[in-house]
Amino acid sequence: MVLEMIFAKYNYIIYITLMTIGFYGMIGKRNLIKKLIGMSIFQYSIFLFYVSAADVSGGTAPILLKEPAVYVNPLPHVLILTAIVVAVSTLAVGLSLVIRIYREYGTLDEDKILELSK
Amino acid sequence: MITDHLPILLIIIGFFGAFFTPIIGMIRKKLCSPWATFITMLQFLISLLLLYNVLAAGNLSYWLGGWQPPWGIEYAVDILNAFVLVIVAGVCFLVSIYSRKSLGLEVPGKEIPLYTLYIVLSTGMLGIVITGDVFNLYVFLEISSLAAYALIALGGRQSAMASFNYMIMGTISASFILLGIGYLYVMTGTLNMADLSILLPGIYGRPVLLVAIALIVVGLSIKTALYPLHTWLPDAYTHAPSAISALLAGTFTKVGIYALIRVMFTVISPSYVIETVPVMSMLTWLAAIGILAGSILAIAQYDIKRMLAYSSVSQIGYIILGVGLANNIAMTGGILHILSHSLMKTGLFMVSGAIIYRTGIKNIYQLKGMGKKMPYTMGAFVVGALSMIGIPPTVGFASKFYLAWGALEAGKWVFVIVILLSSLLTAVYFWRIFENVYFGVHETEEIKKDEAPLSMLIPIVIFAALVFLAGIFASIPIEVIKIWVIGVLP
Amino acid sequence: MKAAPVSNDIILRTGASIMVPVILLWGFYVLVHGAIGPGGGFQAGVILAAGFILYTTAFGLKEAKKILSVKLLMVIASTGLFIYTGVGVLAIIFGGNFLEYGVIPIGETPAEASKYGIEMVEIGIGLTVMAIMLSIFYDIVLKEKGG
Amino acid sequence: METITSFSPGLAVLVSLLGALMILISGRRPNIREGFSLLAGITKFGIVASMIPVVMSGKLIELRLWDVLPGLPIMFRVDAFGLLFGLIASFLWIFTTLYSIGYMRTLKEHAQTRFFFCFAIALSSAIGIAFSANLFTLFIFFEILTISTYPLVVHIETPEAMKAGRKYLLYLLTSGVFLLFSIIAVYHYTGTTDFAFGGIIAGNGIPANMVILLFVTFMIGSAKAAFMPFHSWLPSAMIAPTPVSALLHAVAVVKAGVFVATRIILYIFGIDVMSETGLALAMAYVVAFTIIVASLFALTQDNLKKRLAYSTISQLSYIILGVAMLTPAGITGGMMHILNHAFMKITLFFCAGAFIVASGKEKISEMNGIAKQMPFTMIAFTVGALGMAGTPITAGFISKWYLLIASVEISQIPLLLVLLASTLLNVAYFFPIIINAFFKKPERELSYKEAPLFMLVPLLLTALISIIIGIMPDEPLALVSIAVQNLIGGT
Repeated sequence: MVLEMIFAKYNYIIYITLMTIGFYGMIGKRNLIKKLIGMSIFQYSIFLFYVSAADVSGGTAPILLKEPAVYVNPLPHVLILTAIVVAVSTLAVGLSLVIRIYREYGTLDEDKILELSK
Repeated sequence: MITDHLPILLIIIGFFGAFFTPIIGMIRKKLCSPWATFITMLQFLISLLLLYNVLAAGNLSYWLGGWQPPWGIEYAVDILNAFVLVIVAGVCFLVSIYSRKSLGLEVPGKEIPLYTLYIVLSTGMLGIVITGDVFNLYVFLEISSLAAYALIALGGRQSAMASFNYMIMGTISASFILLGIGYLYVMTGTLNMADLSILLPGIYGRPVLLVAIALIVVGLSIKTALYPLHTWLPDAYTHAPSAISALLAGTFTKVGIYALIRVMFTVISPSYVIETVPVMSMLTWLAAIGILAGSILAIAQYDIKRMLAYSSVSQIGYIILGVGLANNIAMTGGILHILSHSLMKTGLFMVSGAIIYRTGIKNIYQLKGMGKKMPYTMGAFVVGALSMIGIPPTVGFASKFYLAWGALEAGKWVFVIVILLSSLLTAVYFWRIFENVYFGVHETEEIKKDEAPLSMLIPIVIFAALVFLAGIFASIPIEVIKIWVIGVLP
Repeated sequence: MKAAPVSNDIILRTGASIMVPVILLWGFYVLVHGAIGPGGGFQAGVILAAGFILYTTAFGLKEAKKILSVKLLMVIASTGLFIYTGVGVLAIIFGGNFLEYGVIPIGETPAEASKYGIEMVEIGIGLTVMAIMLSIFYDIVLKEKGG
Repeated sequence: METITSFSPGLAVLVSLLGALMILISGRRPNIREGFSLLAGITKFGIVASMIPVVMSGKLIELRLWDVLPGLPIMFRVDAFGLLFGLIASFLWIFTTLYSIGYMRTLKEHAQTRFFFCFAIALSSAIGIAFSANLFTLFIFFEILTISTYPLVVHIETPEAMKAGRKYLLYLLTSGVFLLFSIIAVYHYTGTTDFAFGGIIAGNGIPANMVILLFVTFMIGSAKAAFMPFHSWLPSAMIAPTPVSALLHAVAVVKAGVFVATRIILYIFGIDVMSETGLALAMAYVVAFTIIVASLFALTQDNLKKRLAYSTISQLSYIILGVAMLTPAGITGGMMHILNHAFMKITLFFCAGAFIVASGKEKISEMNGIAKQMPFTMIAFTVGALGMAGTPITAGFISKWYLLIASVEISQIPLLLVLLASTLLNVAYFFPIIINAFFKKPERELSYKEAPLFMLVPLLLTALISIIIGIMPDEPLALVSIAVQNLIGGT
């Protein structure tokens, strides 16, 4: 029963697992780059959720065909495209911040940075 | 004819202006700042026109690409939007005048990225406010946040770290909001706010909706720096360039609060978030704790910008308290406090920037004699601070009056006490500055008058004057807000 | 500042010189198929940028900047956005709403006008995305080199 | 009741605001600056006085300005009681201005522009309080008064003064918060904040314990009246320059507090509610306690200004006591005492200031034999002190007489005893000063003369007036009796 549910909703399980990993990376890791990696995992887990939610079983890519067919919902994909762009930009900003921080303090360890900035 | 397109023009002009800035900058770097002023001025004028149109002719709706909502993206303007638009655009406009000298000193030689981002930030915030589509709201939220991270990072040595922490928090918040929106979409199949508000009552029983609400509320609480999710704010405001602190303090958190109001009271019906699920009463308690904690933490600070930042935490609590009490009086007070806090906090941050510009002093105990050195600037500071304390006839008094009355109306005595007690705490941390600025210097030698440059002074004085005028004629904004509030919470 | 190190790896260089044109061509393909198929400005922009990034990694920043300088990127980004808003505003001028391509008299039918309109917009987006991606890349590379 | 609309009350407030502005502008030229100060004072008194005939004929003057908050306008309404207070404050401002000019110049005080500026603002708000038609307007001016007097209190800017200033603010801002709360609550329950002759609390279905709570918060809110236990800011505030103590802490600020307390008791709660709930009597006993204890405190003070401050605390409570007795005689006595105490106490403070300026002495123990050097000042002081004790032919007698009658009328013998005891205490703490000054020989030869004319003339005049009121109290009594009639007949 439980197993069945896990298999039926495996996409949720995956995205939540990824989300937790990402969240841990953002909060738990002290290295700024690892934080950024965590951030990306966190964001992409949500994108996975969107995309998997759009799936229609047996559906095909939403390209107009001659004969009628079942399409998956294209809207979430479009939305996530935008979200990916946002995520990439965030990552870019994050990375350039990390570079600046590294040049300022010579380290990427958060604790050390906090100590140095006192 | 062109007036029909005002909602989209507001945004187009912004993005056009932003991406034209580098080209302007290639001609002459000095032109960037007047360009930003020009663009934000246009946006401000459009916002005023929008408010006028909404008041005269009722709500506006603009369909992007001519697609009828819920299929297309809709820009919907009602009184609440228009009111917040005017505040945001107005603050952006005035700060841009101020920023020329201030940023010229604090961030020299970086005009091009600076003003590009400035316009992006202002446009992003206006976009959040004007859009009638939840996903669009997310996109604009991220656009403006990205610009904000970058702008904050332009500040001093520690700004990069402050910006990084803000980015981590901001991303968590945005992701939560995205997830919440995703749940709403999965449940209803629409992203249009008006459409959602029709479809959501059909699924009020389902627990998934609770998850969605929880995610969105938490996400927006981080964005608005609601205590205890405020941790990013003090660092960010302290280390950002002064003009940027002024801009962010005046607008950015307010936009988050606007989004909260919009989602809670327009998309989801008020009765659901008030009665069925006690989201609002939870928010009020957090807000009340935030009001006190923010004030007390502000008392503990000696860096003037950090003190103002903590005071923001407290003041944001006021707004959310007003919203959370969710009767029409408190709500009016809360929305009015968006206006008053924008006016006074922007003014105060601008003053702190002017002091830094002239003297480089950040420590409030070193401000001795500043009242003689910069009389007009400090006069504006006094007006702003008195308004923060809630002394009549400033605008801070008007909103506090409504908030306290609203709390009384709701029968929540605790909050009445919190609101009133906090004004005393506010008095404590501002009075320290008054004492230092105005008193205890007459024995030392004559202090030379050294006012801030006019381009900084004029916006500062305008803000002080607005604090005062909006306080004396507070019934005008209140009447405007009330029309909207009574429509939502009869 | 010392010059950006140039990879001398012959495999990378040869591979790149074969791959880059293909990648760019594919990018353009994706760009112009946005209206009727899966494709469009974002993807195309990223693909195009990836092509240039590959070029930069193989031949060095200096060479890359000869082709696409930072200033030029700024102009491209601005132009791309200008095309986007321009088409949108054009729709307003012809009496529609923003981005309501159907009203622009460029095709026989509104649907065809729509198609061309979308293509224009996609090209604008593509250019902007490419320029921005590339300038982010440049920026990060520059910062790493301490420039 | 007939009301007429006129700009006079608004003008009266505006005049000193304009005056303040002119003072600020002409700050570099002392003569012009003080000219403006004086001009504003005289104009203001003229405007206020011009309203006397109208009010005496039983009409009210009303001026509704704009709505600050929807339904809460800035509104002035001049009735007999308000006019009385307005007259006192604006009349004495002229004297105080003259006196301050002498005081500040002789002592070569710093920041005189700030001093005159804040003074004008404070006066403006005092008049605003006097003429307010509703609690909301009153509160606005009340807070402005608090803020604008702060720079006056800390004028000398020593650490001690700053500390006193903090205490001053702590008390007055806190009380402001309480007042604000009460106003909001009243507005919430009754939908209005207008003063009405019968009170506005009655008949709104407010729960009884809520009425009591409101009364308590209101009274804390009028802590400017300095009744115990909210009095301790007043002696601390004596660190201010003497003209400030004289006008503000004997007339404007504390009287504003008393005025507000009276307004609240009579015009918000109303006589009926006050007597039904027994709040009036409770209040009467609180202030009776204040009268006695403050007098005892006064006995122990060696600093003349502090002794006068405690005397003020005690005397102010007379006013509230009279009002709280709720009989026509009591109210008449209370209101009359606002007038009488103003003249007597300002005389005493003027004298204290004259001592400081002429001899530099603040302590009572150092004033032996001072009368020989400063005979006029000392005579004026004696007049004031006699008035305080309620000696006949001085102003103090009139009010005390009414108060005694009232206490007999409501057959509260303890209150009667308190009044009598207080008279004795007054004698006890004032007469040693006078006796020592006249008859005791100073330890050393004294070498100073009378204070400058700018100071001497005002203090003699106020002393004279307080005697004139004592002999011919008809005019002010007529004004007060209109106020009382309105109250009693209005219910």
